[in-house]
Amino acid sequence: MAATHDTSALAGPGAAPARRPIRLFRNLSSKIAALPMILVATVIFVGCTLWTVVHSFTSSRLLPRLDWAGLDQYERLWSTPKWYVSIGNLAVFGLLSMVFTLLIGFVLAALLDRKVRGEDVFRTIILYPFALSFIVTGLVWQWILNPELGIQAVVRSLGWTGFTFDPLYDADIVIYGILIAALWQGTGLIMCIMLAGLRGVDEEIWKAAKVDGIPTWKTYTHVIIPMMRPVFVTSLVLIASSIVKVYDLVVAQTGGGPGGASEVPAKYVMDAMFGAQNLGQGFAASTMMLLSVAIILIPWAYLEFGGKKRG
Amino acid sequence: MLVPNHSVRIRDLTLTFGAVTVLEALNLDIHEGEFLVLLGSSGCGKSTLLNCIAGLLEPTDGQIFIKGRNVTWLEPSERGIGMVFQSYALYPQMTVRGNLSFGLKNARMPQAEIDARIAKAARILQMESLLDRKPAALSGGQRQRVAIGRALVRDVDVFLFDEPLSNLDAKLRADLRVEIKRLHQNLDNTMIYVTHDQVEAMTLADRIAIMRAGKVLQLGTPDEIYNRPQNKYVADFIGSPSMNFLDGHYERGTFRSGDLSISMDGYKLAMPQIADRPAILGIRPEHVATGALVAAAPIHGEVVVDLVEPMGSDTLVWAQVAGKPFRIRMDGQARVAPGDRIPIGLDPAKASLFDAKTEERL
Amino acid sequence: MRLTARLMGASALCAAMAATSAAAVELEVTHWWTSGGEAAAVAKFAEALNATGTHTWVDGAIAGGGDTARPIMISRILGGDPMDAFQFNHGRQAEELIEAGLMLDLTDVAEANGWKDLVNPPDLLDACTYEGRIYCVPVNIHSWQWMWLSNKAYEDAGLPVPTNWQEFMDSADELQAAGKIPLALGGQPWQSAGAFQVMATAIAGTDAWLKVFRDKDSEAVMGPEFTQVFESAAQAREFTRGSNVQDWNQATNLVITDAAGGQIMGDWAQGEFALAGEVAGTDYSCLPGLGMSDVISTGGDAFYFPAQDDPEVTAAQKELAQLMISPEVQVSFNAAKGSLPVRGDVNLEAVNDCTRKGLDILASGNIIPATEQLLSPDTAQQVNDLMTEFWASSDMSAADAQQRFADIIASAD
Amino acid sequence: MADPASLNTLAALDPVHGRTGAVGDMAGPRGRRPRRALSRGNIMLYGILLLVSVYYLLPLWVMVMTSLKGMPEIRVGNIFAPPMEVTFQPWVKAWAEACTGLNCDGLSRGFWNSVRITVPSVVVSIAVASVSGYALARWRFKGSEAFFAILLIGAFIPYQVMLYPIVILLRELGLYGSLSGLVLVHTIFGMPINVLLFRNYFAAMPEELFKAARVDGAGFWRIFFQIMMPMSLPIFVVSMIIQITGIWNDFLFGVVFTVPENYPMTVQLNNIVASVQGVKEYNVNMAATLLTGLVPLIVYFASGKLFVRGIAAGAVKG
Repeated sequence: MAATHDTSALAGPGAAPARRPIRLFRNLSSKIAALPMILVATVIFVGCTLWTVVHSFTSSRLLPRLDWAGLDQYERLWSTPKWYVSIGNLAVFGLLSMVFTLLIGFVLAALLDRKVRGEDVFRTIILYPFALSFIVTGLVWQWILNPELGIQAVVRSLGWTGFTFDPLYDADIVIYGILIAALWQGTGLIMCIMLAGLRGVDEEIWKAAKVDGIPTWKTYTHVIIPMMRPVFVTSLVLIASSIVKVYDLVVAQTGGGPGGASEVPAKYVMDAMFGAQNLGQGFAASTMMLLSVAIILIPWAYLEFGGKKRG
Repeated sequence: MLVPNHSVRIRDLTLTFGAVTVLEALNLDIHEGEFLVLLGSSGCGKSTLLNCIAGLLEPTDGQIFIKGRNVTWLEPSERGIGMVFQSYALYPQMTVRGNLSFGLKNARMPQAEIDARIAKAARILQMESLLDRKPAALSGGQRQRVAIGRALVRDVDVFLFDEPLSNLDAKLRADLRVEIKRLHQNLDNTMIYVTHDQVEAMTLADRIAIMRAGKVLQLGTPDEIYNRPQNKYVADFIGSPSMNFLDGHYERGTFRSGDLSISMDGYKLAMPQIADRPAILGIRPEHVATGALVAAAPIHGEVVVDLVEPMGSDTLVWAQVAGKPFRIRMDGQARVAPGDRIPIGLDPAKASLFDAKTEERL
Repeated sequence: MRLTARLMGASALCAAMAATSAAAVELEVTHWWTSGGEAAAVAKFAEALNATGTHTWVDGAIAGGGDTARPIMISRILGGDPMDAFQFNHGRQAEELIEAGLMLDLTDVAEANGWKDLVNPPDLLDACTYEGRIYCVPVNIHSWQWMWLSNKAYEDAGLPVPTNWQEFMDSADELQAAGKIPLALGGQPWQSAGAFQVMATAIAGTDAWLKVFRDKDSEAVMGPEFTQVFESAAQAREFTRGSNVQDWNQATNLVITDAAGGQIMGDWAQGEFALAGEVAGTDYSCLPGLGMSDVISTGGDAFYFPAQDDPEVTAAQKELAQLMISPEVQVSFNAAKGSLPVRGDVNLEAVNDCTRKGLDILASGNIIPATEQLLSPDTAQQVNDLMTEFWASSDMSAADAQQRFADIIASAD
Repeated sequence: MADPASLNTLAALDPVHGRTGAVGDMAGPRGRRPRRALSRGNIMLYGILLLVSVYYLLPLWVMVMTSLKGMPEIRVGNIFAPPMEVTFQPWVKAWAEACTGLNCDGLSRGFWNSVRITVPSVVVSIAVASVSGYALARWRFKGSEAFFAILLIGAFIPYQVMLYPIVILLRELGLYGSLSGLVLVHTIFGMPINVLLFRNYFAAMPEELFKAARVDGAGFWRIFFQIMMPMSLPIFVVSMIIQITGIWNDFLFGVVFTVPENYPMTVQLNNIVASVQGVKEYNVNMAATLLTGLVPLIVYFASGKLFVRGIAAGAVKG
């Protein structure tokens, strides 16, 4: 067992590589296969983001041009009342839609997980709105919530003449009118994910909890939900990404009204870019949006993907 | 200067994940036709080492030779190895035949040759009737047999086993263990076998490498490992019930612990001359002489029984020596009760003495 | 066709197709004229082009107005695969496209056909002119300064049809009590802004209006004339409650169906009345300048023609441009659209009451430029935002709105 | 389907199970015991589910009912009432007659365009995303996770913001205005979510299977096609559904990256819905909406349980 450290001598002539292969070419198939993803991540997402950020410091109007304007667009942005309304709405809408989507999604999943007869039917009913676009969703709910046509009119025609329910035409509650539609469209998918998560919970856990005499609701809050962390993370990413991008729904449902009360940042960006033909302003607003997303996401992404390197 | 009788050589193998060192400059030589067991508790790096040999993990540093060939950067399939996994890892969508032929087809072997090899492997493993079933239709034992067959058909130089029996129940495990041993006897291939089960290790191995924290603590035959453990960890790890340890002092041929003093005459020191120092004396429960055998032992004493664990084939007796619990393995038919005073005998030649600080064998 | 041809990846095929079509060119025209009257008007262009027998009109209608259509148009132009013609408000919107050399220079067509002499008022052509070259063809004159009233609604309430803004406001309470919405107003921001600036011309007068919108004089905004405009608007907004519609023509439809008393809307609204078979004077009344001042603005729509490589396409584009401004097409198009022709030399015997009033004012030269010629889209958007907020909610006082408007005008470029 | 009257039998048929029953049931003795047929918990459970179903079905109900009514009835009646006189005219009109600008052939002209756009876009985007997810899950290389993190953050960018840079990029690549350009755009924007799903799915598959295949001499592609793919039907179904829904419903890219004769159905839908000709023809709008949504809806209903199974593996583990 006298270890000869004469390793080069051990390798016979013509034997396979004794030298470490060049780093770049190792795992080559994988790198080639991932090339589209790498290009999308770098060229499209990073590249286009940089492009946007750069142009936010210009006075680009109809066409993107590099006419430097310093921080003008940002000063303008932060002195525009509509922008404040937009971010205020996004905060309220975002928080409520996150809380309610998770809550409703989870509760519905928990209900369906209780060995419900006709689960397939219920699940399909809850999920189908996801197949419809935001534009369609906005349109239908605009109609149902229209005081002259929808719920208010029907309730009034039943005799409750004093009944008022016109969220889309009341500036104070319009954002809730949009929330109703957003929840209708989005909870199905989250419910499905939650249901899948619940199905992944070991039956033994339930038995153990039952043996220990823990009430059902407490089992959910103290045992099941903590176990479903990855499910909640995935759900949150999905919900949050659609909240930040919410635009079509608002346009279809209220067009930002009444009186600009349901403006959202994505709509501010579109209005600035294509309505006001002030691309620079739109890019400044979207840079602010990206910045806040990055501030929230990068620490998370670091924790989620940076920490564990085990392959 | 090829060294033909070395099947697998590992030189300074190091593997780190970020700041964590999983394998540390590890050296290991495995003989041609040898059955080597990598033994250790979970996280000791034994599976990692096996994966490195298989080429499934790339080492940070160091080299691996199989049959004299530097395979450090070769693909797993180019190394002449076959591997059997704990979870069987059978391809669920393929039949048994499909599973067996997958690797051969990848190597572009002619169909006739594939058929012949499958037939041979099926005969050896007695699974001719299973060839057209899907894995889902097989029992755990049958699945593992297919998994072994998959390595077998490829006619490899080295078999790698990664805890292949851990998912099976006790009875099946014992059966399959014998089968693997028989397989090794018949095939005479080099086999490297990872397990945390010392019974598997002792029964199967030509040599055992005990690993801990990415290092090989001791490499030796089961007999060496059992009788002359290189350090306290190995001594403690091997043997069930585990070895008794007495803390004390070694002074000029005598071990003292409290008012106990044991003359170490007959103990073969690892080094001829050692200085006095704090030491630990290890005595296996089965090496404590009781009953009629006491008289033959060089050292005699008497203990009071605390607790008795009858196990059928033998009886484990708990007592106190030098103020610490002390296990004694007696014959299954021995009739003792707590409170009994029983005579015991010790043989220093069968004991192990360790440095208290380094815990290395003295 | 174009897409499928590329799909096959056979450039030879493309060439072959171009060869067989020879002078016949398919002209793709993008516009956002999809409402009833508008679509009928566009059809006149298409018919005229198809009637040439060589070229074909490929219709690229994108509903949803300029905000929806504009990114599509700009993308196509930026992407180097532009449509052959597209609708744009002329004025300051297209300047950058011209500067970037993306637009077809129509000067030779314009000179050959004497556009300069026949376009009336001339500032319509000026708006198409950039550094002495002509880049677009104006197709119609639209004026904002109109109020449309439902005769039947007032009849139902037992009220006389108002003849000016003051009378309208005075009788609005009673009309409301009779269950009618006095003033129909859609939710789209530009409608609020439009109604406001129409009120400004009528109430504050042309001079004050020009000071604000043309000269960007923020002190004029704070002057007594505009104070009056804001106060009147604050009153008027209370009379819009109940018109829960978004689109302008839905609001017009409230007047057509006699659910609302009136609507401040440009002359394009007349196309909707016509489509509904209503007759000016008997079914509905119109008040140019809100009946207070006989002034109308002369905005309008224009078509631009992106520069193309293929000389045959360019020739066809120029042919279409000339066609659009030709007398016959001008008459048929504007009759359907409810707007006025851009040339003074066409015979308009057949026009109705309201159009006649407009023509008379136009002839008298009592005209002001359209706001889109004066304000950049950016400023216009800010005004829209302010006005929609102001009109929608009683929370914002007239004075607050006035102050914010002054700020916008002060910073306008 | 599950009306209250039938709950009785349903509950009786339900196998006794440890996880059923309401809070009160939990204190009961272990093991099997007969369950009350109509327990308080069950009434509540099905009551809530039925109520929830009403909320989710209401818009569909309104859409279907309205699409079957004539305009006079819509003007007077309430939107929730079933039609007094069923007419399929709105459907006919939406499909074949509705005008947008000069073209009065309804949605029909866009349908095949949508198919022609959706099929290659779905195929290519799933192919790319699945391979990328597989590389990320099983063949990590230095920086692969960083690229993935960027991709995920990209999911938060409103894509209208990226419209012009992408237009410019495609122009430089010479792909602008071609179907391949549009396919590329759909592939790009479908990437974050689909790569996430595939990555999680492949990561959750037994690692030893992958190792065994490598020992058997299979490389990157062979393992993907012969080992991974046959085991991945559920996640392919999920990804397919998400992509079909997204691409079929897309308006912006469909209109920006094509020419009129290739406009997808959503452009016609937008034109029918957003261009009001005096009175809004709600019945035609609803019929058009339903017709446009039909393809994704059918895919949903057809995929059924596979969706949940796929989601379970793609989103839950990770």
